[in-house]
This record gives sequence, C-alpha cells and structure tokens, in this order.
Amino acid sequence: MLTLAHFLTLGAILFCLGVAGIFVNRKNVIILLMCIELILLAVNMNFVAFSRFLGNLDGQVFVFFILTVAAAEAAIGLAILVVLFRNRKTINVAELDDLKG
Amino acid sequence: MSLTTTLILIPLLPLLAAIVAGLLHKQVGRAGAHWVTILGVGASCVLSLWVLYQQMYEGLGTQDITIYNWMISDGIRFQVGFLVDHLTSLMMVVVTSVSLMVHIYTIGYMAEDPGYQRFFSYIALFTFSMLMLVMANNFMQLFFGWEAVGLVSYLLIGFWFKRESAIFANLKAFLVNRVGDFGFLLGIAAVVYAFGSLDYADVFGRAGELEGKTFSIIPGLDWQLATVICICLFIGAMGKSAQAPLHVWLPDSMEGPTPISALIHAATMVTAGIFMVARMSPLFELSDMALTFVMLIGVFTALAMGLIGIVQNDIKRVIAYSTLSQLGYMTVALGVSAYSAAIFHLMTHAFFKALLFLGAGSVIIALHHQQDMRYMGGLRKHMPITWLTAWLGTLALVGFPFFSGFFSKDAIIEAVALSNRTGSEIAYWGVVLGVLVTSFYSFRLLYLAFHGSPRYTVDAGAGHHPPDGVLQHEPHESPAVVTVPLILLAIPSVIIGYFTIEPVLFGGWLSDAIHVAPQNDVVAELGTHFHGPMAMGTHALVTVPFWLMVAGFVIATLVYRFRPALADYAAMKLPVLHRLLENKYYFDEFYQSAFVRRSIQLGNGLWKKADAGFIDGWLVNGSARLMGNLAARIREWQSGYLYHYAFAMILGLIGMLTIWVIRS
Amino acid sequence: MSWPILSVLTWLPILGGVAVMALGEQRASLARMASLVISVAALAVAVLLYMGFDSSTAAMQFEELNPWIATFNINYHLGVDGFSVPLILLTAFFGPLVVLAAWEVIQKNVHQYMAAFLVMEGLMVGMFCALDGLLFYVFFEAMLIPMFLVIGMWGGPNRVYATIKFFLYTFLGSVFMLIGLIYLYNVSGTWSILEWHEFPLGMSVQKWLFLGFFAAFAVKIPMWPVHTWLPDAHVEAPTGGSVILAAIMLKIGGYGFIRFSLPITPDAAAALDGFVIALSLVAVVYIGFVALVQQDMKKLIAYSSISHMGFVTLGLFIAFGIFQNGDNATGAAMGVEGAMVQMISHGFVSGALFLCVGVLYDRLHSRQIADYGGVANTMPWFATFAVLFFMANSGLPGTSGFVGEFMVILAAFQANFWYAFLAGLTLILGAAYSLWLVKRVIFGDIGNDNVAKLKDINGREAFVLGVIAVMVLLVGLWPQPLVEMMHASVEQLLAHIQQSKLL
Amino acid sequence: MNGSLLDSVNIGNWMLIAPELWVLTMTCVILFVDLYIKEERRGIIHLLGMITLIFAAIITLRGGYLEEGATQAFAFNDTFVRDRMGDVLKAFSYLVLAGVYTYAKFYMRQFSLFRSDFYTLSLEALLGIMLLISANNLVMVYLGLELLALASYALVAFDRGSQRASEAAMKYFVLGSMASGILLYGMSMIYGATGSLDLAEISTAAAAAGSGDIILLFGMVFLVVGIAFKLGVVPFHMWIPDVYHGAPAAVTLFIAAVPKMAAFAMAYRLLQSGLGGLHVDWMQMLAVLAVLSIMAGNLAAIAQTNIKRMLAYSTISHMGFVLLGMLPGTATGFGAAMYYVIVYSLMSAAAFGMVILLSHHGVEAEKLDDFKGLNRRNPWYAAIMAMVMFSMAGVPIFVGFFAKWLVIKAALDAGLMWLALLAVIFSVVGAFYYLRVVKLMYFDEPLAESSIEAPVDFRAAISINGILMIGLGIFSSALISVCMSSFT
Amino acid sequence: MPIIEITFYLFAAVLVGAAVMVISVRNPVYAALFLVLTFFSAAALWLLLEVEFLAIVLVLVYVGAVMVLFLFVVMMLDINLAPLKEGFIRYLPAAITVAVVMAVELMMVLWVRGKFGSEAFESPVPHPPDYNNTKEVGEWLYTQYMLPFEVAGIILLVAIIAAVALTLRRRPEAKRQDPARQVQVKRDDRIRMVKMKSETKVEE
Repeated sequence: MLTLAHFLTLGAILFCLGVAGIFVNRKNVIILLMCIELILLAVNMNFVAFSRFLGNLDGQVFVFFILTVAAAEAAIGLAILVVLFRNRKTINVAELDDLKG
Repeated sequence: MSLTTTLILIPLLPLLAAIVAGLLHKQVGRAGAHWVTILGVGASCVLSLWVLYQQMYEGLGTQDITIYNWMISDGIRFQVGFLVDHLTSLMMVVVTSVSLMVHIYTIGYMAEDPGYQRFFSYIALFTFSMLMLVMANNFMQLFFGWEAVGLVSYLLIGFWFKRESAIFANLKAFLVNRVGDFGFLLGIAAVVYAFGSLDYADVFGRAGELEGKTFSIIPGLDWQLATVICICLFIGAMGKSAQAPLHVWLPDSMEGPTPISALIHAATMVTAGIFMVARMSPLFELSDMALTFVMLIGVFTALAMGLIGIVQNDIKRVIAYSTLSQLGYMTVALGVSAYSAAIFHLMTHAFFKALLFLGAGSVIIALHHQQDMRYMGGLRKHMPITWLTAWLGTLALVGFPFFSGFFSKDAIIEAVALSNRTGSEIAYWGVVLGVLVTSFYSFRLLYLAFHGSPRYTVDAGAGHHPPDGVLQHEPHESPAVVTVPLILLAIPSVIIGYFTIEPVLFGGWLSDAIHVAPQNDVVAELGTHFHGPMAMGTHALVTVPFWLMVAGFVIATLVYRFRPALADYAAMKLPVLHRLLENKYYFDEFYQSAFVRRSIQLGNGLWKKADAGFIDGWLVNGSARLMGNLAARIREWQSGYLYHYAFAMILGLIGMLTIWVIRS
Repeated sequence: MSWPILSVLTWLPILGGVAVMALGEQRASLARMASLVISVAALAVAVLLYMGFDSSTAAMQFEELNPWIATFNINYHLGVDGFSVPLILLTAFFGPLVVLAAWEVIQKNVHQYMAAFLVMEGLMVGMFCALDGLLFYVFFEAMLIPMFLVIGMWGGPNRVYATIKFFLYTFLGSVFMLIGLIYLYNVSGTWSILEWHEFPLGMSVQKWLFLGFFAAFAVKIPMWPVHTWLPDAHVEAPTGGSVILAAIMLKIGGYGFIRFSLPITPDAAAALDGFVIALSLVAVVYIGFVALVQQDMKKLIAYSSISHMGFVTLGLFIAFGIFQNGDNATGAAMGVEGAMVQMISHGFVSGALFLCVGVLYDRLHSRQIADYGGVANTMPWFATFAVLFFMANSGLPGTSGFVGEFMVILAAFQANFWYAFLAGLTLILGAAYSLWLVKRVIFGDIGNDNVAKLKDINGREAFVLGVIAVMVLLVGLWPQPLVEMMHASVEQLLAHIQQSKLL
Repeated sequence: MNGSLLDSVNIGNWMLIAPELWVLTMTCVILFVDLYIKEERRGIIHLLGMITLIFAAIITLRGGYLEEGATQAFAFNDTFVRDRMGDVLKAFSYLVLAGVYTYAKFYMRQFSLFRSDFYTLSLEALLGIMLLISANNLVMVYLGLELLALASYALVAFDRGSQRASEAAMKYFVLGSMASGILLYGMSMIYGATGSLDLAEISTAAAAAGSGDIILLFGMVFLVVGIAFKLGVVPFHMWIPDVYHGAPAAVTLFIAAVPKMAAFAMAYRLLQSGLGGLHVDWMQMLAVLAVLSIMAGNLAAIAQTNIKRMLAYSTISHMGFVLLGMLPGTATGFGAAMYYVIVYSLMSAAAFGMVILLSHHGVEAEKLDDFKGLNRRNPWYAAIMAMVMFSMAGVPIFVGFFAKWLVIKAALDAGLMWLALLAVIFSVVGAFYYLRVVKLMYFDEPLAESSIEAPVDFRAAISINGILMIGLGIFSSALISVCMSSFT
Repeated sequence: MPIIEITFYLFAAVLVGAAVMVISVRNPVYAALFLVLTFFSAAALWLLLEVEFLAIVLVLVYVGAVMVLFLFVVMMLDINLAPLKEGFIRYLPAAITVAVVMAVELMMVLWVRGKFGSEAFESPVPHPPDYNNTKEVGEWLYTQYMLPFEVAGIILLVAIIAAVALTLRRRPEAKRQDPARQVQVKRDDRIRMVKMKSETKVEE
C-alpha cells in the first residue's frame, strides 16, 4: 500500500540528488540550473503528497506558485548564464574562481 | 617676637635664603648669594642660641608646637610642628653654628667656582632640612627632614656634576641611604601600627604599651614588637649615620666640595641617626635585643672603619673613615643606653671634625685641589694657622685629656665598660682598641701633611692642570674667610667638652628628651664616679685608653717621622690584611656584584624574557599572530569554487540535522 | 549652583573641540588660541566646582539626572563626590598645559590635535562624573578614539603598532566590563551605579562581576601582567598624548576600582584581595626592576608609572586585609586615601616627566638615554625642573610623590608586614631608576655635540613645568586640602565595603 | 479560514497594501517613462525613484489602520500582515534605499551604467522586501523572498560587461536557488506537520506539538538554513564575500544595506510568529550559527586587502550579532536584533557610500590602500569613514555600540553567558580591521593628492549618513524605543 | 491495488534513474532531456495522486517552456565539453558520501523517527468522479491566495525585466528601426538646406 512516506522518500531522494548534483558537478553551470530544478521538483513532490494525504489544497497551490517562480528563476538564471558566457567564453564551474579569499 | 615665631623663623630663614640664592641667582649675584645665606643662617644661629639660653637659664620648658596640619587621614594626625627640648636646642645650636662657619669658609673655598650661588643655596637648604629634622615633633616630619638632608647631600656630593666620579658617588650615597630609609619607613609604619599615632609625645607617652606585644614577620616566629620597631628605625640610622654595612657611601661622598664634607658628612647630617636613636630612647629602652644589635653594629663600625683609615692616602678619605669610626663610637654608646654620651660625643665631634675637614680643605686649596697625602708634606711652614688648628682638632679627636673629644670618648668607653648588656665586653675591647687606631691614623695624617719635607715640586709653567705632585707656585696660607672659621671652630673643639660634660652627661640636662630604663642607666652610674672634668682629665692618665692613644702617637711618629719604610714593610709583611684594608673589606665589590649587577641582570631578564618575551611575545603578539594565522586559514576556505560553497552549505545543513534532529 | 556645572565641564571641551576642528588646517594659530581659551575656561569651571564642593558629605553633589534611554532605564546622570572632584580638577588642570606644551611643537594638523585633546578632556571629565553605568562605559570607551588618533597621527616611528595595541588591549579589557554591567542591569533593573552599590548579590556572581570589572580596570591602570601596552603607547605617543595618558587615563582604572569593584562587589573584593595585592606588589617590584634597565627615557617613565600605579591598587585593597586582622581598622582609610593621593600626585609627576622628555625630544629628536649626558651644563633651568620631578618620582618627602606612597606603605603595614616591605622596596628601586636616569642624562660632562648646542627651556616650557612644579610641591607640603576633599567619601566607602552584600 | 472572492476585493485589504501598490505602480511608471526619455534626461528616473520612496514612506507611516487595541492588521485572508515592526522596517528600507539611490546615481554616472533598469529592479526588490516583511503565510514568505532574490540576482549582473559581476551573479544565483530550495523543503515539512501554510495556524499547531514533534523540528532546521542564507550566516555565508566583491559597488551597497532588514523580518515571522513553540530548539541553532559567524566573519576580515570583501566579512559577523538578539525570543531580544539590523544597514550604506565616493574614472576604490591618507585629502570624508568604522567596531557613543550592547544583553537574557563573552572577544578582534581603515586614512600618506569631487546631493547624503552614526548614538533613545515597542 | 503500486514503483524508478542521469551525464543536452524525463515521471506520479492540474502544468510549463528554454540556451551557447578534472574524481567519493549521509538522515526522519506511516496519514480517499481538481485549485487560488497570485505575476514581470536588462545588447554596428524616432521625425531632420558660398575670385 502506498503511504505518504513513499512519496516523501521519493522527494528526499530527489532532493539529495539535486543537492549532490550542485557540488558534484564541476564542469557545466547549466547542469547546476537543472539540479536546482530537481530540488524544486523534490519539494513539489512533498507538497503534493502532503496536500493529498492531508486532504487540503494549500499544498497544491504552493506547488503552483513554486512552478511559477521556478520558471521565472530559470529565465533569470539562463540570462545570467548568457551574460557570463559572453564575458568569459566559458561556463565551466571550475573556472569561476576569480572571486575568492 | 613670640616663641613660636622664633621657632618658625629658625628653619625658615635658611630656607628663604636658599630660595633667594638659588632661584634668583642671576639677580643677587655672587656676593648677594653669600650675604643672604650667611645672614639667614646667622640669624637662625643667633635665634637658636637664644632658645638654648632660654632653656638653660630662663627655665623655658619643653615646647611642643604644631605649625600646621599637614594632613589628617584615618584619624591619624600628620603634622608639621616643633618639639623643642634640651636635646633639640643643643642640636639646633650645633647645626646652625657649624653651618655658619661653613658658610663663611665657603666664601673662600668656592671663590672661583662658577656654581657659587648654587652652592650657597644648597647649604642653606641643608641647614633648613637639618633643622626640620632635629626640631620635628613627629615621625613624619623627621622622615621629611631625613630625606631632605639626603637630597641636599645628593645634590652637594654631585655638586661638580661634570665629574663622573662625583655623580657616581652621589647616586651611590642616595641609594644606600634609601636602603636605610626603607627600614626607617617600615619602622615608622610599625610605630603607626603599634600606636596609631605619629606624634612623639603621644608615642613616647604610651611607649609602655609595647611591653609584651609581639609581632610575627615570618609566620610562627614571634618577635617583640618593640624590637621590630627599633631595629627598623635603626636601619634608617645605619644608612644616614653610615654604620656598617651601609657605610659605603660616606667615603665616596668626599667627592663633594670640602665644606660639604665638613658640614654634612662629618658634623651634622651623619649624626642624624645618632640623634634619632637618642630621640627614640623611650622605644629603644624597651628592647634589649635592638640595643644589643645597635651596640654590635656600632663597635664593628668603630673599629673596622678606623683600620681602613690607616691605609688611605686621600686626606679627606682618612677623615671620612675617621668619621665613620667616631660614628661607630656614638652608636656603641647608644647601644649601651648611654644616649647622652652619644649626643655629647656627637656635639664635640661636630666641632672638631668640622675643624679637621675645613683644615683639610684649607690644605687642598693651598695645593690646588690636590688631596693625595703622598704629594704633601712640610706644609707647616707655609700655613701655620691651618697646621695649628689641625693639631688641635687632632688632639680632640684622639681624646687627649682636657680636649673636648677626650671627655666624650672617655665617657663612652667608661659607659661601655659599665654596661652589663650582652656582648658589652666585646664592645669594650673594640672601643678601646679603636683609640689606638684613631690615634695612629690621626697622627699619620698630621705627619704626612704638615711635617717632613715636601713631596711636591713647584713648577710655575706646569699649566692649568699639572700632574700630581707638581704645583704652579708655593702653597701659602689660606685667606681669612678660611682661617677665621678654623679658629672659631678650634675654640669649641678644645674647650667645649670641659665645660659641658657635667650638664650634658650628668646634670640630667637631656633627661627631658632621653629616657633610660633604670637598669640600663650606665650614665647615671658613671655619674657616681664623676668628680668634675678636672678630676676626669687627670684620672685619664692612668687609664688604658690614654696609653693606647699615646702608643698610637708613638707608632705614628716612629713610622712617619723617622722610619717611613716601616709602613711599606708592614704592608709587605701582612699582605692579606693590607689588601683587605686597601679594598675596604671588599664591601663595594660585594655590593656591586650582589646587588647592582644582579639587579640589572634581573631587570633585563624580566624585561626581555618575561615582559617582551612572554607577555608581549607570546600572549599579546602571540594571540595577534594566532588570529592572523586563523584568518589566513579561514580565508582559504573561501576558495572561489561554487561547489565548495554548496558543499559547505550542505555540510552545515547535515550538521544541524545531525545535532538537532537525529540526536534529539 | 543651579546651572549644570558638570555638564558644562563635560561638554564645553567636547563642543569646543568640535569647533576647533571645524576651523580647519589653515587657521592653525587661531586653533591654538581657541583651544587655550576653551581649556582655560574649563579649568575655571573646574575651580568653581571645587569652590562649590562640600567636602563634609559623602553624598553626590551637583547631581544632574535626565532620562537618556528610557526603555532601559538609562539616565544621563552626573554627580561628583570626593573621589571624582580631585580627578576632575587634575583633568582640567592638564587641559591648558597640554595645549601649551604642543604650542609650537605640533605643526601638522594643529586643529585636529587640539580638538582631540579637548574632546578627550571632556570625555574624561564626563567619565569621572557619570553615575550611570552605561554613561560611564560610553565615556570610558569613547576616549580611546581621540587617544588612538593622537598616538597614531603624531606619534613616533612605531606608532601604528603602539596605538592599535593600546586600543585593542583596552578595548578587550573593557568589553568584559560591559558584560558585567549588562548582567548587573539584568538582575537589578537599573543602571544607576549608586543603586548597584546597594544591590545584594551572591558570592559567585560577585566574583565574576569583580573579574569583569577587573579586566577593564586592570588593563587601564595598568596592572601586571596586562601592562605591556603602556610602554609602547607612551614611547610612541607625542608628548601631550603621553602626558594625558599617564596623568589621567591611568587614573581611570583606579577610579573604576573605587566606583565599581569595591562597592558593587565588596565580598568578592574581600575574597580576591590577595590576588589583587599580589599583582600590585609584583607591579611595584618587578616593574621597578624592569624600569631600571630601560634605555629609552619614555619607556623608563612608563614602567615607573606602572610601578607607581601598583600603589594605587595596593592602597585600595589592603583595607580588606586590615579588616581581617581584627577590629582595629586603622589604616584602611589611609590606604584608600593614599591611593587617591597617589593617583593625583602621579598625575602631576608623570605628566611633568613626560613634558620634560618632550622638551628634550623637541630639541634632539631622541628619547634614548645614551644620546644625552650633561644636559645640566647647557640647560640649567631644565635640569632643575627635571631633578625636582625625578625626585618627586622617587618619592621624596616634600613632593607630592611622597604623600601617597607614604600613606599606602603605612597602611600596608597595618595589613601585613610583607606588603609594606615589598611596597617599600620602591623607595630603593624608584630612586635607583629615577636617579640613574638623572645621572646619565642630566649630570656628567657634556655628552656630545648635540647636547652642547642645546638651548635652555623657553618661557612657555618654563611656565608649563613651573606650574606643575608648584602643584607637586604644594601637594607635597600640604596635602590636607586634597585629603580633606575625599575624606567623607572614603569613610562612606569603607563603611560600605565592610558590610556584606551577599544574598 | 475560508477565503472568499468577496473578501479579496474588500477595499480595506487594498488600503493595507497601499505602500506596496504604490511602489508597484511607480515601478511600472518608471519602466514606461524610461522608454520615452532621452539618454541625458535620465535624472528624471532618479527623481521618480526618490518620489516613490518619499511617498511610500508617507503612505506607510500614515498609520491608523489598526483597530482599537490591536497590534496587527491582516489582509487577504491573513496572508498579509501590517504591524509596527513591518512599518518601521519598511520605513527604514525606504530611507536606506534613498541613500542608495543618491550614492548609486553618482557611481552609475561615473561608470556609464546609468540605466533605468537599476531603478526598476531595485524597486521590485524593495517590493519583495516589503512583502517579505509583511508576509504572514509561507507562500507569501516564499514569494517575497523570491521577488527580492530574483531582482537581486539581476542587479548583481547589472554591469553586463563585467566578468566579476557575472561570476558573482552566477554564484549568487545558484547558491540562492539552492537555499530557497532548502527553505521550501523545510516549508513542506512544516506544512506536513501542521497541515497549514498560515503562520498563525502553524504557531498554534507548533505550540501544541512542542519540540517533541520531530517533523516540525526537521522542517525547522531547513527553515533556519534558509534564513541563515539570507542573512549570510556561517556556514551559509559563502556567497556574501564573492557577491559583495563582484557586484558593482552601487549594487553591493544595495545588497548589503537593504535586504538584511527583510531577512530579519523573515526570521522573526518564521521563527517567532510561526515556530515560537520551538523556541528552545531554534535558539540553540541560532546560537551556534551566531558563534560561527562572529568568529569566522571577524577573523576572515582581518586578512582582506579589498575593502568590499572586508565589509562583506564584517557583514557576516554583524549578522551573527543580529542572531544574538533573536536568541531569547523575547520582545526585547527581537527589538535589539531589529535595532541592530537597522543600524547595520545605515552603517553599511555609509561605508559603501564612501567606497563609491572614492571611486572615479571607472575604477572602483575597492583596495584598502585607496583609503590611504584620506584625512589629508579631505578631513570631513575621513571623519565620516572613521565614524562608520568605529561604529561598526562597536565603540561607544557611536550607534554601533548601542546595537552591540543590546544584542549582548539579549544573549545574556537567553542565559548564554559564554556566547556573550565570545561575541565581545571577537568584536575586539573585529575592531582590529576597522581600526586598520582608520589607520590608513589618518596615519598614512595619501597615494593620490587629487581632490574628491561629488555632487551636492551625494555630499549631503553621506554627511547625514555619517552624522547619523554619532547622532543616533548620542540620541539613541528614540530609535531604541521605536524598535522595542515594535514587539509587544 | 497492486497496479497502483506497480505504477508507482515504475515511475519512481524512472524518476530517480533519470535524475541520476541528469547530474551525471557530461553533455548538457542529454541532461536536459533526462530532466524532461524526470518531469514526465513526476507528472505521472502526481496523476497517481489525483493531482491532475499540477501534473498538467508541470508538463506544460516545465517541459513545454522551461526545458525548451534550457535547450535553447544550451544550443545557443555552443559550449565545449570540458574534460573532467582530476579533482572531480578525487573528491567524488567525499561528495557521494555526503549525499548519502544526507539521504540516510532524511530516511531516518521519514521512516524511523517520523510518523508518516499509514497510521498517522491514511491514504487519501479517491476523489469522486465529478471532482474537478483544476476548479478547486483555481477557486482556492483566487480567494485564499489572491495576493500571492498577484505577486507571482510581479515575479514574472521581474523575470522579464531582468532577462531583458541582462541580455539585451545594443550592438552599435547593428542597424535597426526605432519607431519612436520614426514617428517623431521632423522635416528639418530629414532635409538640410545647405547654403554654399558663391565662389569668389581668387585675389592675386
């Protein structure tokens, strides 16, 4: 029988994958943006599951907003990416280390 | 003029004179400086004599006058005031009269010195300080005077401050005195501890309360409180009166101009310790232990310092060691409770020792500041007055019957003989042997300086700074400003003992100041044998000290008049003794290495190792360095790599989860 | 007096300083003149304060009480008693002197220099008046800033190190006090120092508070082993900075002990008195030896200051030892009064000594003892003053330096022989380092060509030194007016600390 | 809580969000005006921006929206709350942003960046800040946060030609998104545990459940991380130095000064209004974070040679101090933290204002050495900077001191003596690097003798800003009581 | 109902697998496509939970818009596939460990410490056939979440402004129309009357 925990586990795994993706990935910034999408998906999964198992709609509405924001975020993220690429001709994460110390 | 005003004027006039001569030196000029100070001190001398007269003949009683409250703290009155009793007025006369003589003498002695006004200012200031000391009616003022005379002594020893040796000597004098003062201050503190008061009248009046009180300095070891107080106070006296082992400064103080040696380092300041102990007699009488200590220190000083005098070649140093030795005599007298004998000797000594110093000074002027007796000889012809007065002074010093020194010294020897204090036998032999020693070095001085053939040559073209033993012109007698004081001082040196022994010693004249416990009262016992000064003088011819004195004279005559080689022979035969004496028992070397060098080592160690090394280097700068290193380390964490940043965040998240969720 | 004299005394110099700063760099001589006028005016107000002060009562006088931060019951509360008035007078006294001392010496940024000192003066006066814990702390800390700038801007070659060390050292000490103050507020609900005096506290709390206060004041005084900022700061500071630092800032530590440590945590003070006394005696003896071997005149004087301030803490804390010895409390008041007198006297003496060194430094630009010798030959008047002040420094009776030491030693003996013994060693050590310096610098034959060319002090310098000399002698010869001023307050303090405040 | 459409269009609701509406409207106005004005008339945009802020302040402070005896007013089915704290924080946001505009105009003119985008984006960010401050619902918290964050990302990359700016923006973006993901994860857990997104309801549920509810606790850890990121607290601070450093100084100024107030409000809303029942737990978390921040921030700042980075690390330590204020979870504590945040905003505005002032000819004065000898070049500016530095170091009479002692008091209120001790010790360490700036300005010789030019409004603003450092110190009572009375 | 569970596990497996691929493939295009797969699986799972509206939105918005945008950018930027740095391999174990630790902790909370089993949260009752998820969400959105909804709109506005502000470049060399200028143009802008000086004779 499917319990809430099943969905939450799925969310947790996705979350971990998303987070791990951010610090495992060392070559491409775009992948980082995708990892963020994964994290958000994990959260969405949680909300949806809770919403259903709690029997209230708040969670689903929240997911709706998250999706909206995520779209906006992706737009801005990609815009920054474009700017970055124009300036540096690379989007290699390991080369983004001008600022340090 | 009321009595109070008079008493205030006595110290104040010299002070004002000193200020005028010192601060307005340009305005008053050389003559102005000596006139103003001489007038000041002279007036104060006259007033002192008037006070003495009042006390002797008009029945003026003890005066205890408060001038002003210096401070009142914790219910304890610190005041400035005068206690004028017979002891004080005697001291006042001694101080002012010797000072006056020295002032006059200085006109001649310092005639060519550029620091003329300064010098007068200093000695007038000294007179003020000394008067404050002797006239004090409380411990605080005593200490003030005590230190003030030390200051003036410091300034005067270093008067010729261009001379390295002079400024070394004055520093040394001040510091050694400070060691004594340290003890003295503790003594005063102990007095406050015991009595809660600083006033003489209060403290002496309640001295009996000390009986049976104990005090433990080292836990578990209880001492008589009276002993603690007295020994502490006496340490002060040891410093000021140059008792061994704190005597080392006095010979060096001869770096100062000769009038100073006469005034300060022979006649007045160095006797402050003697005066102080006499003044404190009500306290000292309570502690046999302290008095024994005083006596032993005294006898050691008397004998040991006299011995050094034998081998000295510097004319002033011989007299200086003689002074030390005589101070030892006074101290012995104090130790056997013969306070009045000590004061008596103090008085006579003041005159004849001042005389001797001034005589030496006269010689020194004549020889253009040559002080080494090896380059003197045969001065009798050139300076008869000096020669004569020196002889008179010497006879007084060695205790030739009927001379003033005879009465005072004999009284001390007799008192020691009569004393039944522990160790008084040793003391007796010490003081008796001291007579021989005194006699020997005194006559040695006379012979070397005034008799025999000159050991200097006269060479008119020798230049301004001729080598030792060469003079530009023949020595001649000093001017009147020098000889007159010599003559004036010679008179009391000869006669004062004869006239004053009875009132001072046996007439109970000092009994208003000096308190002696009946069982200790050797002077009273002495008085039972006393049948007038004449009898005493004639009786002396059959006593040991007289013959020892004669023996000293004979040996000196033999060695320095007829067989000069004997001295060298003796030195050769007794090399250890000679070297010991030459080096003054190595006191200076010992102090130099044990205290001075150690202190500097310790200071350097504490500074470089503890302060700069540990506290600053490790703790202060060390923690700064630590912060700097940590900062550099933490800075590296900010690697610039996005994944590191994310990693750090996740680690933080995991850490927080682990701590607060998984563990709870 | 109905006008707020304490506020005037505090704010007149501060606002005056701001005004002087506003004059700008170009109008240097105007800045000098204005500063002199302001500081003299402040001195005049201080004299009025003295004249109006009633020394027969221990109560706070000239009180001003206005709410400041009402939310936390913090008030602008000023008032003076027998402890603060002498120190305020000292502060105001040195105001014109430092201005004069810098008159033609300081040529760079005159307006800022003068302003810094005026502001500092106001802050110090404010601190001595403050009866509100936070107000006190504000003044206490704020005065670091002008001093920091003074040392850093007009100091010697190693000034940056010295001034940062000075600032951080003192800052570190005082933050512990801040925690103590906040804690006190949290438990008592008030910032009033006087109410804190009455507020009962448990023993361990008292001990922690005591240590917190101790951290601040011990650094400020400074006590061994937290003294190492002082030699550096003194050596690098310009003359005026050294003078103010030595003459007044060090006193703040002592004042703090009197105002905070003793009355607020009397039981802890009683329990920890041995600790404080031990440190004080270490300061007296250890630092005495260290001073002996210094090659730099200012450093020597700085170390001697530490040693002398050891007497202050000693005098303040022997009271407890005396109380323990039995019912005879003689000496306790003398110790505290001695500590106060020592502070005032040290203010004059060390200030004067730094001015003396300044006089030499202005001429030869060296503070090394070895660069001098025989100064008395070319500068007789200077030598006279210098010898006087060094004698005062070594505690010669008749000078102010004697009074405090004498009282403290007498009092220390009442508590314990060894306290007095060790404290008394300063008689020897103090004389040794002071006079050895005199010997090497003032006396002797002319040391080198530079010394031969020295000019004696001019009228301005003579005036500055002369005024202090008069004060040194005045206090030395008649300390009664000074002692009288604080008498009632001392009695009250002692009565207060004898009572346990334990909960 | 059944919202209805009718409730949504209730005029009262819209009155309550009038400031937000005004800002939004003006943002759009600026957007349009910009299309129709010439390059050299851009000053109008600036003017409009200032007008926006002024009127926003008037509208916000108009008050009178509260019912008798109430301390809060809710709108839009309790998703939005107006209270005193919010109004004060908003008012200061306007004030600081006005300062930012004044400074930034000068900067952007110098660096040829004077575009209206800066104004629209920063006004959008302000809108986000305002919404975040007034959020009373997890959704609103999230949206406000994102509005602020997205605008900020864009602002950082605003200088399109700058390599450093784009790198900084990228880092900021990735870490920020990750942080908001974490925050959201926490929100989902809170939602799961309490069944609601409304902070009041969460509060009720949390109080009932207490710390025993592991899920609440679990979610709260994620929330704290999200808050910590926004505040820039160790170990979630990594973005701060790089972003402060990389962004154009005008943007750094904005990011440093304004959003911290929103972050504080967010912390207050989430932790106190929402999870007040778990105070014991979040207090511990904040305590540890505070310690780490104060230590690491102050230490790392020592080693900096770039003033923007140095100020960034100093921000980290300041945020640690802000956390101290929140520890006791009392009105006084939050008042202290709020005071600290406001004071910090003013201080950092002035500090970055000075950086901007010294920048010229397209070169940012970001090296510490650029401050050398400032006293010789211009004593008044040096005095301002010195006051800012002393204030940041927490030296009394300057306003920074009052902020520090209030939060230290809060730490003591929370019974965390060790924390207070550590905080003050490290504030001494911190004083070192502030002093170093003063040292450079006052004790060193200038590298350039050129005089420092700035327009009159800039000079006035920076002067006022500097004087505030001491003025708010001497007359500290007003602001303190405002902050304290915001929490009742 | 094993069929539901089978479906769940199937899509869950695809979801996780695709997510793993997203973070591990080297080519961003593949990554984007795997992400699309992830979203599809998630949408499927949501349908399983009868959250139809969101499932559709996920596919429409994400796959339809966002992912296309991603791909568009990936293509546009023409990124070289950088070689893996050795640091990557070296630190990978540590990174994976951390990820695993976190996953374990989350699992512990979800399965061991927390109460997410069927006892606490009963399985949701399936919606009645006439239930309209979109309508419900919509109503809730326009009443309860009116203000957030407006704000979401503003966020999108910000995204537009930001994207434009960041990427719009006026290339000076590129020629283009400016309608505003075209409209505002005046006669004088177009025609310039040139007055020529009549030639004069050169003086000699």
